[in-house]
Amino acid sequence: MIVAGCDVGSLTTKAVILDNTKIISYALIKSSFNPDQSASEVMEKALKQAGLAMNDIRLCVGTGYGRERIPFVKKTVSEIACHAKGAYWLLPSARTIIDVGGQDCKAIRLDIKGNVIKFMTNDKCASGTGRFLEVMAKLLNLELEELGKLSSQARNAITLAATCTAWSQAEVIVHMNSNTSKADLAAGINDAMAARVSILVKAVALEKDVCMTGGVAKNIGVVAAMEKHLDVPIRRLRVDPQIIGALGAAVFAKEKMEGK
Amino acid sequence: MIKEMKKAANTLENQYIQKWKKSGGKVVGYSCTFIPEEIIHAAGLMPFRLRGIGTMSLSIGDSYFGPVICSFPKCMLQLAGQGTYRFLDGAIITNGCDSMRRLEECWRKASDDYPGTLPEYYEFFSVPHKAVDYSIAFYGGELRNMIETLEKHFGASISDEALRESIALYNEGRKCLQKLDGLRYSEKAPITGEDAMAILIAGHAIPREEFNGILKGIIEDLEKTASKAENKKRLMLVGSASDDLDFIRAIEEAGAIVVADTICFGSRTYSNLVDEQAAPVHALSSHYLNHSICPRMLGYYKSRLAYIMETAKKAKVDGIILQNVRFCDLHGSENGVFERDLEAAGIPCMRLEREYGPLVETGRIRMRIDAFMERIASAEVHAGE
Amino acid sequence: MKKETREYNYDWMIWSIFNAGSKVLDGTQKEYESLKKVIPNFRTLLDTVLRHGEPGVLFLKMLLEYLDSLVTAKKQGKKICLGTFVTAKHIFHAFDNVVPVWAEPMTVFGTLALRRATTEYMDYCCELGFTETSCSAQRGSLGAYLAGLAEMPDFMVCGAPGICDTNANAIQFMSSYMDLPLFQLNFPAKLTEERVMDYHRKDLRAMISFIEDHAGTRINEGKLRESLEEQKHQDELCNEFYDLMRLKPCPVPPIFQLFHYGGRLTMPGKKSYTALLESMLEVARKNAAAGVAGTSTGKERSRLMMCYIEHYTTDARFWEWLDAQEISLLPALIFTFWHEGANYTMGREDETYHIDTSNMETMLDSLSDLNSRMPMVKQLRGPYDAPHMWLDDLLGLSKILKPDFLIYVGSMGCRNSWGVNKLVQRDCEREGIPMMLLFADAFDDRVASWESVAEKISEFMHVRRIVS
Amino acid sequence: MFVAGCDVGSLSAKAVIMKNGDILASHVIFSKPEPEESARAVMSGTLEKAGISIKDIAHCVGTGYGRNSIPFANAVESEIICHGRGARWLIPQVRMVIDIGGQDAKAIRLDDAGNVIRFAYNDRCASGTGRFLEIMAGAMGIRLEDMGNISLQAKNPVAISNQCVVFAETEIISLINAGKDLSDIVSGLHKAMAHRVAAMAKGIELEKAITMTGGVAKNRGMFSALEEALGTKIMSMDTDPQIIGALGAALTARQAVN
Repeated sequence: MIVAGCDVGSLTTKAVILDNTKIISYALIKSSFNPDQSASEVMEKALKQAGLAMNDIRLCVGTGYGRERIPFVKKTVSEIACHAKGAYWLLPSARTIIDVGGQDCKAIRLDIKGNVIKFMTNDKCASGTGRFLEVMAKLLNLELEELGKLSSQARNAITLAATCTAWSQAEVIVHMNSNTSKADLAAGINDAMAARVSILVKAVALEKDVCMTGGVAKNIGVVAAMEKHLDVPIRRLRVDPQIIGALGAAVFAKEKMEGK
Repeated sequence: MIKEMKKAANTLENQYIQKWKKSGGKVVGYSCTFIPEEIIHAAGLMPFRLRGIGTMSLSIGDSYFGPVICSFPKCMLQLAGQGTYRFLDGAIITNGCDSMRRLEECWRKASDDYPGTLPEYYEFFSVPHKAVDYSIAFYGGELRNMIETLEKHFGASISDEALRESIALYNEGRKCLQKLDGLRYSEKAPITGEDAMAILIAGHAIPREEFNGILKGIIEDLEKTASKAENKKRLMLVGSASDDLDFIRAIEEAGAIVVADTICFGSRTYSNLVDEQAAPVHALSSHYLNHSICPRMLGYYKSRLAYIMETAKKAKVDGIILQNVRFCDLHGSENGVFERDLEAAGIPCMRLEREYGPLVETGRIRMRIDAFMERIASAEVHAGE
Repeated sequence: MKKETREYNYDWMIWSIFNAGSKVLDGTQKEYESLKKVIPNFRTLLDTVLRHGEPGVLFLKMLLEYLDSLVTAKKQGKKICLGTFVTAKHIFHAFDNVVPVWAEPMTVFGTLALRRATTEYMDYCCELGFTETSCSAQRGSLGAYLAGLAEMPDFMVCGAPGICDTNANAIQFMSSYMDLPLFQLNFPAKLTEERVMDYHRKDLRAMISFIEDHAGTRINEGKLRESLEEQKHQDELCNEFYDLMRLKPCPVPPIFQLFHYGGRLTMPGKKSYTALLESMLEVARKNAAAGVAGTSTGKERSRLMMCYIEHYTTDARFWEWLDAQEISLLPALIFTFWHEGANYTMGREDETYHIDTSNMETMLDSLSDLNSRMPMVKQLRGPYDAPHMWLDDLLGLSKILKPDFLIYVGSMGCRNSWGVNKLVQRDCEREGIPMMLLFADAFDDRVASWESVAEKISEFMHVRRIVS
Repeated sequence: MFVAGCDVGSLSAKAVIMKNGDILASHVIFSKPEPEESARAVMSGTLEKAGISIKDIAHCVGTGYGRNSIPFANAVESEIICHGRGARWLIPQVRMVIDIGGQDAKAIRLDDAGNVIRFAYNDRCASGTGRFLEIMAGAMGIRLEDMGNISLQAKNPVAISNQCVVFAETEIISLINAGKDLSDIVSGLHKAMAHRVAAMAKGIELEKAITMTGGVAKNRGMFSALEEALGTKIMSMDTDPQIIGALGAALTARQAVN
């Protein structure tokens, strides 16, 4: 039985096509200003890869900020539930899921059945979001991945508050002017990021296993720093962490069809 | 009639105030629930609870207040500076909290730059943070000063008799509001949280005689109204001052109904009655200090927790939203402990920090509320298994 | 909180630093050098403090005495009472079996001594649901208590209600979270009114019976008298200290301000604090006689007065920087205690306290007056421009000590000062005193690093032509 | 005799060369990753326009965030002073300068002698900086320099309450999703930002004669939004407002040699 999930976020849109227990294809595109269009586009892409047509999809569940505007879905579920579902489907031992996307940041606690029993999201400002790292990487003239890798070479990491992105930016510039090494800057940035996210995670009373979803999960510097702050290993997922929301939506679709 | 209330709640200088002013009545604004409306009323004045709705920018608010201040008083200052509060004949500011207490200076100073925006009668009164015999006596002294200044400025005389009558009138209103709560708590709650909140807010913005009348009518209608709670999740609202109807609508649009609250514009003001036998000033002083569930009263966590638990039980709520306006540490951090203890008691909670003022963050808040509803739902499914 | 952080008891960690440092007086420089190898992290702080010779050592010894009593309290079967810095300490010193610990000074010690300051403890508070927007002055040490990484208090008192919500709220959070008994001293918005003073006095007596109930002992009149008599003497010493600071150049080294109120807020009425005061006065008198400033070079390029608190950055770099810049530091608002005879109280005698030790009642009344004039308690209780309040004191102090400029620094949690500091600035500027608002956190370098703070101060001094 | 000023900011770098009291040439480039690169690039661009070589420059003063990494600067001066000095040289009667740069916004008050008597930065948050507009332009897929004209077509500007750069971005995306008119959104952005900046300026008390410097001053929508928020006219200058910092630096250089 073939089902799909579509996650229309504010920055990226993703789709996953699922055949029972197998991900047959997935796609990720930058969101356009028109959610229905982004959704259709990403879906086509995923269908093309799988060599399928829309009517092969038994059910498609939508999630993300634009979920209400997706033309081809009959059911929508919140991102929080979807990230939980997707991660749990990949890693049934997962009890705490940390999702750090471009625009916000969630810590989710699951029970043994994979139901959400608690969650926290960043209400304040952009503190602890992917955007924070993007801006910093741009400032240091680094790729996001490099920013992550550099951490390990730090000798004397700077301390930074990952609160206001632009405010921190001014801070980093001061350090740049005093010729602090890029590694020390990067380490400080990643650690500040990890510290902020950890507060959210601890607030939901973290439980093993812990895994991370969303783009920032690709930044090894942050992941390593998180492991230090949380004092637990963070389990890697076997698929692109950015599509977990869409995957979760697809799993919801599957369960719906199976009458769960 | 609820429509009327909504209109009154959504406009600062509402139709009732205009009528009151036309008939030569005077209006005195006050900043927080610790000011006994009874005293202002006994002087023949109309008490009006200061608010910050409809603020489109903080260009004035931010030029006097610092950056780390709650946006509620900032919005009030913005409106004051804009002249929106010119209809006030007086204003009383208290040290309800530190953001609010500084509104006193900021408004006063802003009026140097925006002439004519400060009411002629403008006073600051400090409210104790504890309820013991000597603090109640002290607050009684503050209230006597308030009476004196009001009498002096408005040429009124506030006799004990007048105070007794006002107390009786406000108690009558409190009884009605308690009745309204009873209806909201019932299985077949006949009124949405948004409408109920509109009524509560209007209560601070309409002459009390008139309000009591309207309220009685509304309650009669509601007793005949069909349930508005059909297959909706029943939620309770706890935390910072909120007179923001859009916020409650956002919650209810997600398939919930708000059936109870402990917030400042809500049930905080009428959960108990003022003693009508005791000496009026003392009765007021002890009522307002003893029966507040505001965290600015320090060291009363347990009784506040008990009150929430009891209300949650009465109202049969499925979950509680613990919200606070950013920089409101008093509510924000108490919500942290509430969450721990309420979850332990098996009540699902969601903490939410937000800005006061025009609610454009609907998307963000909606996402959380949806997830919270899903959580409650799945929890119930499993309780069923 | 990282694993390694969880391995240390906060109080003991601070204790070991001061313990190591204070041994120097008894040893040789060589011993000190070898000793520093054992405690590499704190080298800079110790050098900074000990560079000032005897006063530095006495400062450490005094704090060590304070910390000793804290870390040994439980062993001796004593009760620990956690409170806020603005509460009169003499009361607690007058109990045989109560050891007081003060949230803010404990935070300051950590901020000055630890490489990453107390940031992890601060964040730990937020993990438990305490708002990150609340004051870092309490969050620092509170984190250690909430994590069970310090000598745990048996009960709490809070002296901030009516003065500072965020401070009071921190103590309330801890008492709610850990279910500890709490007593609050509450302050109305006025100072000298009879009914206000009466309220203070009733409140203070209620606090004492609260302590007696939880300590199981009565307050010791002899000890109280002793401590107040000593306080009288210390106040006289302070009066001379203030007079010396009027001189241009100011003969008092910048960091002496920290020594002075550090002692006044932790060990008032104790001999070790008297010794520190005398030793500081010795230095100041010498400088005054020689007509040189208290800075290392003996020069004074300008005079700075902090109009709220000072900046507690790691390794005490704030005072070091001032010294290097040849900037004399004048007492901050936090620095005025309003004992009779102090030069800044002239013509304002009704705002001072007088110590009368003739009997228990007079002592308690004196204590009540003293306590209601503590830093912040006096100035921040009412509208900033009302009599006896923030602006009054700031301008009064400025008139006497003649600062070239003022700096406000506080914490991101300080609603009460951020609510009006733009107005204070406006009024001071109108009086012709340049004042800068520092957007930084005195206890949390992450908000603005010391480097950028220093840069901002230099820019201000340059642009406003405070130094050519 | 030639003097130069070089202003290396976080978004753009500018340089001005003066010849006995007149602006000979000026140049603006987008900042390069390394401030030093930016400085060299912008200066060589300016020298080219002026038709002279670096050796001909008697004195060069650097300013801006990257001022300490300008290899050829003989001295550095604070941005505050440079913007004040530059603006006053162009408009002698000016008493208040509002500079909106990439990294921060500043309000500067001058006395009759042109000395800075008060100044303030935007606190806490990036809203009210050039970076804010840059990111928003990115979110809307339009060019920073087009924002001004777009906003002028607004019919009913939307209210944008969020002061956090990143959240405002989300807010804008949802506004676009909701089918709001682009010009209304942009103009709403300008209003929001203008109010932040106005609050900062009012914080140090407004002067009568106000002018605006920095790249954002070229944004006509922002310019009029700020006038509205301040409730007073802003004097516009015939010289490119983006180079005023560099101009002030050049004037400082001139003082140094005279």
